Amino acid sequence: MRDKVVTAAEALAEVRDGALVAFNFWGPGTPLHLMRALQERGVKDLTICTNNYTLRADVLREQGAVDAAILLPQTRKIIVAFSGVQQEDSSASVEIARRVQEGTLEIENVSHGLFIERLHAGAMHLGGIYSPIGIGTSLENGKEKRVINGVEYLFQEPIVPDLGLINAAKADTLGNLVCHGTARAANPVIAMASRYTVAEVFEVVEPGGLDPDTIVIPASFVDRIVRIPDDDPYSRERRVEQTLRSVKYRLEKMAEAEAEAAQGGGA
Amino acid sequence: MRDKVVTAAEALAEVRDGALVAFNFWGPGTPLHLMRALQERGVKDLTICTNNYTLRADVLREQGAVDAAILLPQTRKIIVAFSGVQQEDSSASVEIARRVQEGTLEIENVSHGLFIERLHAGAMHLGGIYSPIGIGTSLENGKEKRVINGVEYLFQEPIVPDLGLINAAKADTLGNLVCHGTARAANPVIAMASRYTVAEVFEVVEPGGLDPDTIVIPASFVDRIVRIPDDDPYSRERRVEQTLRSVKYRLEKMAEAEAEAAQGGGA
Amino acid sequence: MKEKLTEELVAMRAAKELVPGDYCNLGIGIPLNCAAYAAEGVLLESENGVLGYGPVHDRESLDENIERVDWDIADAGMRYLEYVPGMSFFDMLTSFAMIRSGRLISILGGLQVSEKGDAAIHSTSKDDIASKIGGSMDLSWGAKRLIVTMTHCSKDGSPKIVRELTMPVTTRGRVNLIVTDMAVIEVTSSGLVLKEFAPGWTPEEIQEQTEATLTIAPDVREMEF
Amino acid sequence: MKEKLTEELVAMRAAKELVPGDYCNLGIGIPLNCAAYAAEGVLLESENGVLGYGPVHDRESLDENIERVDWDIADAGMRYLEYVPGMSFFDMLTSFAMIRSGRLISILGGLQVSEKGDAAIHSTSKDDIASKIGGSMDLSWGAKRLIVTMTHCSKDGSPKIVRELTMPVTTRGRVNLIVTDMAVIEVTSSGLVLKEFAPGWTPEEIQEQTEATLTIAPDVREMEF
Repeated sequence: MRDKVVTAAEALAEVRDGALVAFNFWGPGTPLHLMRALQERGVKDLTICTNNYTLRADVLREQGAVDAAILLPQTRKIIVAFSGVQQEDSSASVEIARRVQEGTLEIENVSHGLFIERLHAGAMHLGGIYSPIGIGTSLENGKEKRVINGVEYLFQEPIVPDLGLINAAKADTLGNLVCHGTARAANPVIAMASRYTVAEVFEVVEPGGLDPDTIVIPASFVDRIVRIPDDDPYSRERRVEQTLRSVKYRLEKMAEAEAEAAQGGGA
Repeated sequence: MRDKVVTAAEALAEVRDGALVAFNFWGPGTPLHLMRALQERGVKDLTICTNNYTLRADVLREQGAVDAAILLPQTRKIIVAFSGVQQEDSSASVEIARRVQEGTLEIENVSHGLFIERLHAGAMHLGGIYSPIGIGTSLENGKEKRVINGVEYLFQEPIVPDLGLINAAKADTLGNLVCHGTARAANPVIAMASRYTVAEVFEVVEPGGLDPDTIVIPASFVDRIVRIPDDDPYSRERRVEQTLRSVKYRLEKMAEAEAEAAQGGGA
Repeated sequence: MKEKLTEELVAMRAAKELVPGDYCNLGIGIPLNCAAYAAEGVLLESENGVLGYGPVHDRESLDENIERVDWDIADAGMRYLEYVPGMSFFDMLTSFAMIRSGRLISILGGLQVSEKGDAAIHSTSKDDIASKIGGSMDLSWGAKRLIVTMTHCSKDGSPKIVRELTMPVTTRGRVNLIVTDMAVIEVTSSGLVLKEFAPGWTPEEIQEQTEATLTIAPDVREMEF
Repeated sequence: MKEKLTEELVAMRAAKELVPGDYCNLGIGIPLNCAAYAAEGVLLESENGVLGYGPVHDRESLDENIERVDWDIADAGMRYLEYVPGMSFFDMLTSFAMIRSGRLISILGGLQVSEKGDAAIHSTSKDDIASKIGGSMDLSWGAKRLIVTMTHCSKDGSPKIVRELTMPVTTRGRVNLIVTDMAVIEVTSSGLVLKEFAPGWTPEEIQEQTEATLTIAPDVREMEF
């Protein structure tokens, strides 16, 4: 049987320019090792589809990310629900603003719910869905509107990524995956929707090493498994270290901000 | 905090005539205790939405079902992907055929995939979906057809059941559920799609008694929990006994059939 | 100038809307503070995929517990969560089915709310390049009840409760209750009704700082926490 | 009259299409028998929600093991499954995402197959009151490769490989390969190609029992198992 367990470079060897790449970007469960490998792979004109794209230069620097604007120079379009690109101290925000203005970067705003349901519609190979989200908002722009049983909906296209990069806690060698805590997020749906799915994991076990009742992503959705090397900047241990560093950094920032005593609400 | 753990009669006290009721009917994971309670509740003009409705009088009799045509007399419409109603020795098949012919029972055929994706569309509160399934078949009848990017799709309406009856292995008192084996099937999606979901379980534990990584159905989708009493015909132990009896019965039937040596293919 | 309520007090008042057995999602900003004041038996949800979360590590508890925190358990705003019995984890699809289901109360931070119950939550300007919608549109559309918490006025003193939104719309006609640092206001089909005023303020003074017209509830009273 | 192949042999031949690393769903009827002959490393799926299942309890093994069977582990046809390492369980939504994904090979039983690759799988008559679609339409639409196994002719001797279906359509233009008790036939854009014949039969004899026209492959040969 074909061995699914490979290195990140091997797993991404056939990714092409212009690919539609989806990943989960929400703290735990972010496939940082694979994102870095894709950056190193050097493909360009990517469309990135992600729940979040919080390119906070400050935090990322603290987390040891190779580049605060990871994948950005290789990207021509971003489909995203939340991106913190306007952090004042983020070099990425300046870069994004510049490229949007010069017309070399397109941003498609979605909601978190639209993001995940369009990917799921892709997984089911639907032609489209009518979603109630975004009626009366800027998300109506360019969308077909339809009233069904007295309620307004917007037509939404499914998303079928060429490449899905996911993170999970553990894999067996067949490709069955288990997740831990809130590291699940968009990973299961991205795995199901993508034409080609690569999973980075912290541990690989033999078949039978996972309780079949607890498997979150079955093997058939997973094309390649990359065990994150122990000396990798994104190994489990180093990720915890980086999180600690970044949390300590943020605690300091919060203390500073509290000192400034900003008053009032916000989104 | 409101106590979710009640008897089946209490859980179903407010079900009304004409309700749209969904349940999983696929061997393990079939909410037999709740189905019987609904029958006893005596509501009528139900629409039943189920993956399967295999009213095999022979098997059900062996399994100790109170009525081979469970819920059928109370039903005016069945949305179903597979129903074995043409078993020769099934009184239910005769009854279904008679009522369809006299126009008091409507059957809406779906595929298993359409069944589950229409329920899921209901869970997401969509207005409709375009599904590729059924193109060129009798399922086209009465459906809007649309070509999207060169592929034909049929418009499918979401299903939002008034009542979802589900089965799970274990609950905590908050309503978090875990499942075992193939008893999962349609239960999670029915729980998510229904306006009111009642879960029958074999065991109830305190909060903290379930590993949060292994919970299949989170508490907010579950309105009531019914612990199947140990002396119930559908208790875990009696279900296993009944399954054993029914399997032995089927083994005999298979042996007889093999003796008749029917040749050839089939669906 | 008279004192308005602190964020803590606004959060305390909003949290009083929750009763045991409720499910609730808390948006970033003031709503996050409600977690500390919600009654026992309220199950809190975060849209990245956790229900029934308990204490959120704040600055002090992180400092104290930093070696035993599970860094894989965080809320949508990447605040780390303590493990509590009865918690469950799930994926985003399940989370948004839950959010759309009408089973959760949403308490969200607001930038503007109109007298029709429209709300601007995610962005101050249509020229915003950043994507900031996040879960706000789903949470406000699907909520059993939508509560918006915010300061009554923006920093420059201009009213945030308005006749028509001037900021990008997050949701139309969905707001049920507004809790500010001056008042509790119900959104009804016949407009905004002032139900409670902050200690030290009169209904008239609150109207002065509100662009939309307020009807004074017959039983209007001082806010309690 | 010459002997046609047994169901076992048809299943053995169909199972040869599977190679390690393949994922495959087996329909009821002849396909179920393929489980016993599939190469190691083929992961079998059943649409109720299991991947990587192994031995199916048959009559003998049930008789022998009836006390230690896990009655919560069954396939779509309610055949009980032995626990094997690497198995996974999931819900129907995940299962049908998998089935639609083009990642599974489907081996389904057929009632009729047309020269265009249409297939009748679920019902013999449009007057059928019973719902019998089950997973057949999803499985045939979404398959990476659709293999139909069946007897070459029905019990009354009429051909089941036809120019146009007379039975209700399950799927249009999706069949890739037909394995019968007489032949292996590939469905191509230019029609049906006879690739293999059962031992003892000639291509001409197979054509006689086939309504649709067969092109004889240049490398046509006897079936092996």
